Amino acid sequence: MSSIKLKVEFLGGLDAIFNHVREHKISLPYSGEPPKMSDLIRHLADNVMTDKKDHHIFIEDGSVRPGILVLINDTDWELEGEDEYELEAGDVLTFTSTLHGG
Amino acid sequence: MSSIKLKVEFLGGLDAIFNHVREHKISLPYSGEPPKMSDLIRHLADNVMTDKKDHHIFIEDGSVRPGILVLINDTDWELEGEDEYELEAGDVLTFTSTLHGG
Amino acid sequence: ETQVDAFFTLEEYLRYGRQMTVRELGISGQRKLKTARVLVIGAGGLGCPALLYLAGAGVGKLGIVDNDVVDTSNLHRQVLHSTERVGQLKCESAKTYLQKLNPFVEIETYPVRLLNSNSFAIFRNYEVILDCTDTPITRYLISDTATLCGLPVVSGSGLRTEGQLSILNFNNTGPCYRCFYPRPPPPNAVTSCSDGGVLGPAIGLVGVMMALETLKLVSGAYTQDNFKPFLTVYAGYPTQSLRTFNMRGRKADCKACSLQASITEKMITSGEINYTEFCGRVNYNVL
Amino acid sequence: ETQVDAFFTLEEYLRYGRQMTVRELGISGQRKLKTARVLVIGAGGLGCPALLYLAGAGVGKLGIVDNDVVDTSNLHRQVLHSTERVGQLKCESAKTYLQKLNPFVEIETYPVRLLNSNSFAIFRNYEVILDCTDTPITRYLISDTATLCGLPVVSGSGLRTEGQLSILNFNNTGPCYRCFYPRPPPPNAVTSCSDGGVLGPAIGLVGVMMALETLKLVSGAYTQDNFKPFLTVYAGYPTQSLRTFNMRGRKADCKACSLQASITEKMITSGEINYTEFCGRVNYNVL
Ligand SMILES: [Zn+2]
Ligand SMILES: [Zn+2]
Repeated sequence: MSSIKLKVEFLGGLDAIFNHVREHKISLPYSGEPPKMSDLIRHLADNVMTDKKDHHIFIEDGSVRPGILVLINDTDWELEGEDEYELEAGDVLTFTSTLHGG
Repeated sequence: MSSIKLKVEFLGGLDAIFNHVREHKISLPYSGEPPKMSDLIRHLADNVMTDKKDHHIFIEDGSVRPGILVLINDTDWELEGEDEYELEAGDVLTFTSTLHGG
Repeated sequence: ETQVDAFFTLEEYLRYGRQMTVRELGISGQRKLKTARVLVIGAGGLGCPALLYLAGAGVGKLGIVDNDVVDTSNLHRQVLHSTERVGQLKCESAKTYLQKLNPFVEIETYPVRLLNSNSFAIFRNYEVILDCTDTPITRYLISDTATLCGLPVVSGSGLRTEGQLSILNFNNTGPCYRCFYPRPPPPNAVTSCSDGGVLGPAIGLVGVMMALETLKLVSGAYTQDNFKPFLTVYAGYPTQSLRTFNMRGRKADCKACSLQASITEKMITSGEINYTEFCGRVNYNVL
Repeated sequence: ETQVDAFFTLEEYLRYGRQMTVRELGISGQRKLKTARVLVIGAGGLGCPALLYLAGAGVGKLGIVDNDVVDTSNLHRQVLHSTERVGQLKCESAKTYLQKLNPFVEIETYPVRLLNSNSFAIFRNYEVILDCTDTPITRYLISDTATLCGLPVVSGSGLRTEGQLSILNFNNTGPCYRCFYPRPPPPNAVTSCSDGGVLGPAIGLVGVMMALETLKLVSGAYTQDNFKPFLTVYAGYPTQSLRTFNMRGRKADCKACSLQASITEKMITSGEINYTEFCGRVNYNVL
């Protein structure tokens, strides 16, 4: 069992369901294949989220719910392969709620 | 003769005397001892400044003139040894004029 | 009024002199501002500061869409209204003040809710749209209408101590709101400033940023070559910060802006596209 | 006026409700705002937006120092003045509008130039000082006076498309202006907004940031433990950005704030310290 060290940020109020902490240092355990974004997202939902009843705020249909933007090293994850992106040590993963207030 | 690669930024209008370019990639040549901030400052004044008659805008009494802040990797150079700081490859050196307008 | 040249009177040169001397704008930028027509949708926490700086800068024509009236609870952040104007239409209250700030600006007010039935008729009189609204429903309508009209959108938003800023449909080649958000958020996840609260300066800062982005668009600072789709995120705490993220371009299958786009003006004006249904209604029982 | 509790009327709860629900401020922060006394020096490009958001937020007492009058060339960026008030004192023009925005705020105007002879008498009535001024001469005077009075300074500045923000003398342990700048810049290197030009939203953004920093100071967001000396730098172009630099603490030999400080109130009020001489005079022949 190896692990990979990552920095995970929750912005746009999303920190509220992750213990009100905006920046997390995550050590993501894995065996075999290097872990993907989908593995990190599952890990965050299962092990980092404060309260399981907030699951639907973060996850929908097995991935991040609409209205949450995901950035991989400051770049839209759509440009990086989304769920399939292979994580590298030191990556910065940012999750932010879209804000609608004006 | 070796050289060290650095990123140099000019903010607060200081880019005006460096060809109106805010971000420079500098390859600083040196021999023997690793170069210091004082070597970089001399190099910028001698080889990067557009017009020698602007020398006094950047330099006074052999160092950076009062009213210019110097940051080494986003930290006030006073905390890093000022002129005596030993440069490392990849360092980001920021020079910014103090602004006074209101 | 002494006319100095084909563009400006002496009074205008005096008024705009300090910004015309800024290289990034210049006299050429000031001329473009004078002929520019800019529509601001929402005269609230974002719209107030955006309007103040756009009117100050000398945009030729400003449109203001807002059917809401000034409420006491707005005044901590909607700083161009005032206590004596509580109960007045926000668009008229804004016009009253802005006209005093800069009588050279033509201001047109639209005391209506932006709807499928009126968005095209309003947008067609303008060149740049500022989205200063409060719900995804309106944000999709603004983006779809602007995209079909070929107009860029400066899009801002904020809540509590944070904010977001982007430019949509830049030059009819940049991504639109649907490219970023093909599916709307679940309605229960959407919080307005009235519900969730907001600090005045936090939302105000985003509005001021929107004004500068508009000046850039109008003066031609952004070009097809240098424009990269972005989302800038502001945080007020712990240290005030801005982060700019590189965003996707147009989605190949976007319903509004791609080559395969299926949305037409008629589908919007006829009500065939129902934004309220698309975004869903809040089910308060879930909470 | 229905009094709801010992602190606020119903009207105040309605007015400030949207910001009191923000966790970072809260009702406790709102109470501190109500008893706070904040002095804004300069009602220009920085002072106007700072004053708008501080008055909106409900600071108990606001002081405004400015002996200048409104000029047409100010209005593109000094958005709380207006065309009809050209020629009026800026501090009175500001008060007129701010009082309409929020009648709950007590506003005191000082239509004087800040000088060695009056700075202490004015500062002693306040808890936080905003430096929205235009020359190093005044910036040194403000910092020295505030340091000797034991007050923090929210210091902003801007020019063309850029800006800078810092907090000085935090909690009487943070660095002062002299710590950052022990020697003044050569006078020919100093450019004001009137001379060098400035974009309204660029300087406006810094003023809005100053308002938020003031809310943080008053509400206790900064503590002796979490405060780190900083300088935040704003750039409007090419992408709007903020960079925050970690700055030095107090200089061991600072003439104003260190244990070896030599500057006294008497040296300032008597004119023994001559800021104009210290900063030098512009020698236009050199240019
Ligand atoms: Zn699209
Ligand atoms: Zn000091």
